[in-house]
Amino acid sequence: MSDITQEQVIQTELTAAYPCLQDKVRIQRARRLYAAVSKERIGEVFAFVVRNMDFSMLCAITGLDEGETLGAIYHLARPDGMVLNLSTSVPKDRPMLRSVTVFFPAADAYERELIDLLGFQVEGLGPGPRYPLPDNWPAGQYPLRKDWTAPDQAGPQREGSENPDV
Amino acid sequence: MAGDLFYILVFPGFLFLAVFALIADYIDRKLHAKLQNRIGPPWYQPLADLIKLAAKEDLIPRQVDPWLFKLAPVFAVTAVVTAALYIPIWRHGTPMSFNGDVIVVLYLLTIPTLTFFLGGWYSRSVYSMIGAARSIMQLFAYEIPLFLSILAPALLADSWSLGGMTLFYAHHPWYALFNAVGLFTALISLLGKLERVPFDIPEAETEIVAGSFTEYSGRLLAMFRLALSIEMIVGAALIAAVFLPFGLNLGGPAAFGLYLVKVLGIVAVIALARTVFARLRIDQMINFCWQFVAPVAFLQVIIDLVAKGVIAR
Amino acid sequence: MKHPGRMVRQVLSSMLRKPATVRYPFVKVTMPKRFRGRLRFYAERCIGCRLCMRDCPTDAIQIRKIADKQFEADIDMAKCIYCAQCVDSCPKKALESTLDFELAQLDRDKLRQTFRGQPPASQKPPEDPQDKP
Amino acid sequence: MSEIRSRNVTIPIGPQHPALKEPTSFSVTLSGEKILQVGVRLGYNHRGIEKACESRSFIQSLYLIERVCGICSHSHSSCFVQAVEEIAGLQLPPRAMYLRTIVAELERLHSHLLWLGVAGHEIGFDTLLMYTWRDREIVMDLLAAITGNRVNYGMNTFGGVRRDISHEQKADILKAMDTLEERTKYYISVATEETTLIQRLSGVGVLSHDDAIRLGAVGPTARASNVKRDIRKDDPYAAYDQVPFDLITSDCCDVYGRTLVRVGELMESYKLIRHLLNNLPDGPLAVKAPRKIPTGEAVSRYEAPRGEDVHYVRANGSEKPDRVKVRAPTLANVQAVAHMLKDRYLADLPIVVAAIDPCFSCTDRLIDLTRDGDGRCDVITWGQLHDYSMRWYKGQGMDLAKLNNRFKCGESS
Repeated sequence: MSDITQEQVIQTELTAAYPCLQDKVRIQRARRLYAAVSKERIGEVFAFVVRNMDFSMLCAITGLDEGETLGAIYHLARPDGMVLNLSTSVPKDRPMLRSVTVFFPAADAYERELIDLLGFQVEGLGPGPRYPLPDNWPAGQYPLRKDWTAPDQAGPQREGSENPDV
Repeated sequence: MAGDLFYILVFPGFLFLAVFALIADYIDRKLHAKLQNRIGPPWYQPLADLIKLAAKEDLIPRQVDPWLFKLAPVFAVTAVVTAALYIPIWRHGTPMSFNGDVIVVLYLLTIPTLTFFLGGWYSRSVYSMIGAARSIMQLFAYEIPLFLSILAPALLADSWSLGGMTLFYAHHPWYALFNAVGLFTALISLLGKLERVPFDIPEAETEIVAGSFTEYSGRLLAMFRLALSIEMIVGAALIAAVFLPFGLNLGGPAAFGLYLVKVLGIVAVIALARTVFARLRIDQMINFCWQFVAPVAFLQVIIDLVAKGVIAR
Repeated sequence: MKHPGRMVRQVLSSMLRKPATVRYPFVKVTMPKRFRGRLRFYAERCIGCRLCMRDCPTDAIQIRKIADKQFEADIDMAKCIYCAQCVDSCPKKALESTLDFELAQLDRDKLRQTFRGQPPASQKPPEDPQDKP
Repeated sequence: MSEIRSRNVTIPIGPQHPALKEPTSFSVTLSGEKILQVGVRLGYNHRGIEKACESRSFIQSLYLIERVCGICSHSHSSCFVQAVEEIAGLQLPPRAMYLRTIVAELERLHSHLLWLGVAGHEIGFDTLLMYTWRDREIVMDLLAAITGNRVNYGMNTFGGVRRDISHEQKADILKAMDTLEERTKYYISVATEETTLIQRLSGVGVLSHDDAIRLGAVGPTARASNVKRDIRKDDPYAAYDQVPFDLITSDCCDVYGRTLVRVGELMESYKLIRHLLNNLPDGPLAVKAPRKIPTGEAVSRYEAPRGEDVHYVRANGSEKPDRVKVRAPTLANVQAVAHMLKDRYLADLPIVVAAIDPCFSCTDRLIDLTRDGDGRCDVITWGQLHDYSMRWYKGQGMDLAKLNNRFKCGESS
């Protein structure tokens, strides 16, 4: 019994509850687990690990541009230091995620970041100010996508006094 | 006539007060810095600040009534300078003294706060409006204790003029000791009046930028600043005259020197107070004033009444 | 015990202490030995490997070949973030951090320095006569 | 109803406001002095660091990441370096681990002392600010002597650290720890005995234990609500699994508790630094790191002075990172602020906001690169401002143009 680590316990528990995760739960090092979940199952797996496995803290949500798809990684942590990274992929033409703010109100900021920077759509996210881009940011411009480059890096003009009535 | 003009405009009127206020301001700031283990400003800093502000553009917000906006600081300066004319400096009383001038001085010292309120309220800026509302709220908290603690010695002296009061205490110096409690409450109230830490709530910069003065700039702001500096020495001089009425018998330069020492001493106490306290919240300030300062000031009135009864017998 | 004015004794004792602040522009301060200030380039040591250019996070260094085995460096102090990675990257120690931190200029162009080869006797950077301590 | 509503005012605290040292925006709806509602708008400081990292090599990114935050620069750079080292499979020499931890704790010292001063300033107690910042200079000088700079230390490199601590420096640090410990004891006595201070801190910004967990608070904010959450204990990195120290918590759940936790942590840090210095192992400072980092991903957690810092790095085998994600502690705590401010006084806002030790430049990281649609901009340039002032003074009868020619500055765009 003693040679089974806590990480392996989590791995076993996850694959037992969700056979589809067989071979998809990876232990990278002590306290670091990675699991790739399909976009159909991510909701229930997320709810399961939060409710039944004591992953009581959402460290962050990372959005990724994976070429054809957009990826999201939920970094969940337990009080004993275990970190479970649940990743999922959604197609770029319909990048829909369900909001996790019902579990973690603080996820609000992370999800708005996904919306602003990568163009995700998050279902179930309440109204609120956008974050982190300015309100006049042009629609359809997602800076963290790989094919995005800044349109005009010159910035506001600095020289001269062509505006006499300031 | 020329003598009166000299009295009003030069000494001990506006010019003297302005210079003395700048010096007191410097001492306040330098002392504050020294107490905080800093070097502090050079001697000309208050003057330099004043000149800098006076040289700047006056910006008047578009929606405000420009007359009221401009007059508020003028009234503030006028009121404090007028108040100073009744405060004895080197002899008992002043040419302007009359019986009841202590009431006039107290009321004149209230006017700056009212101008802060008007200037702030009509600035049409949320910060100014909150600052203005706080100024008035605070006024109700410190004004009663201040009046009580200044009028109690007057009761004992049986005179409603500052000259009469100082004369009485000059003849009975030991009676001034009865008023020790009042000195304490008057100082606390003065801190409130001057909007100094711990009662700088109306201009708490971390909450409401500069309170009433948020929209003020240039000469108008300079005038408000000057009014506050003059109010500090006038308030200190009033307290000195009422509670520390010693040395006026000496007359002439000696009495004048003592006056400077007393006023600057009180300024030093104010500087110390703003060094060692944190700013209170408006509710805490009002509670403190009503639950502690006002009753203690009232106690002073009772002490003086009893003392008077004992003396009369 | 709770009481107001807990710091009175401390602040009064400060009256007798030397102030902690310094009158900076009038009284100069010196930086510790390891300080990463203005860069200095020794042209005669440079072999032109351009590792510094490659590692510089802000493209503040340009190394140019002017003749055979002779190089000059353009360093833009306005771009430099003083991380001194170039100093670490250089295999020949041709770059060095100095203790000079007073770099403010009204003119941005004055922050651009070109270091050319100098006779090894005087290892001083050329130009910028005004703001060396 | 409309009568009541019209009495409420909404005041903007920020983006530029004396209480905030960095731009962020709180729109506060007030009824008198009472706060009814707080809206938080972040993003004013977004500088695009995550995107910028993707076009830079790892070593260049390191210095960029270090500049995510001024105060916790070592935290961010360590967190990033750890992630990259995990991907590259680098084993750090023990001395490097210890040195990294020492700088981390020194950084915690100066950050907490800074906080104490800022907290004092927010409640109008500038004397506390002056004294704590004076003492903080001791730490700043130590850091400058060890690493070569007061902020943005540049201590870390992939596979180790760049600077060593000499024998004299060790003695200096130990001496400074004694001085600072004595000073901190004094601040503890001030914090627990000065009435005006306690009045402003106690019972303000209450965050209950359950709310702290629910809202995901981190760092001292969580620990002051008695949540035992500290990455140094939970998920030890660097040398933290080899040194003894206590987890400081408080059950006050308010700003006063947060103050006690921070000064308590200062005392722990002195202990930690002494232990680390006295047990400093010998050996090299760094192992050689490859330029190209092999394909892989890593999540790195780090207990910054303000709370948990999380970095996610993905490498694709090239010299440049594929994705860098930074989650600064303030982003986790800022949710709690709006909660803590409900039904409090306006006067409490600055200290409640300050009590999470916010760092908005950590939190946001992108600048507005585009101009407004029509290309117009309302930026007054230096030149325009200069011309305007010349005209204004001329209107006042003063011609400063001659005088000013000497100062006129050439501008490059």
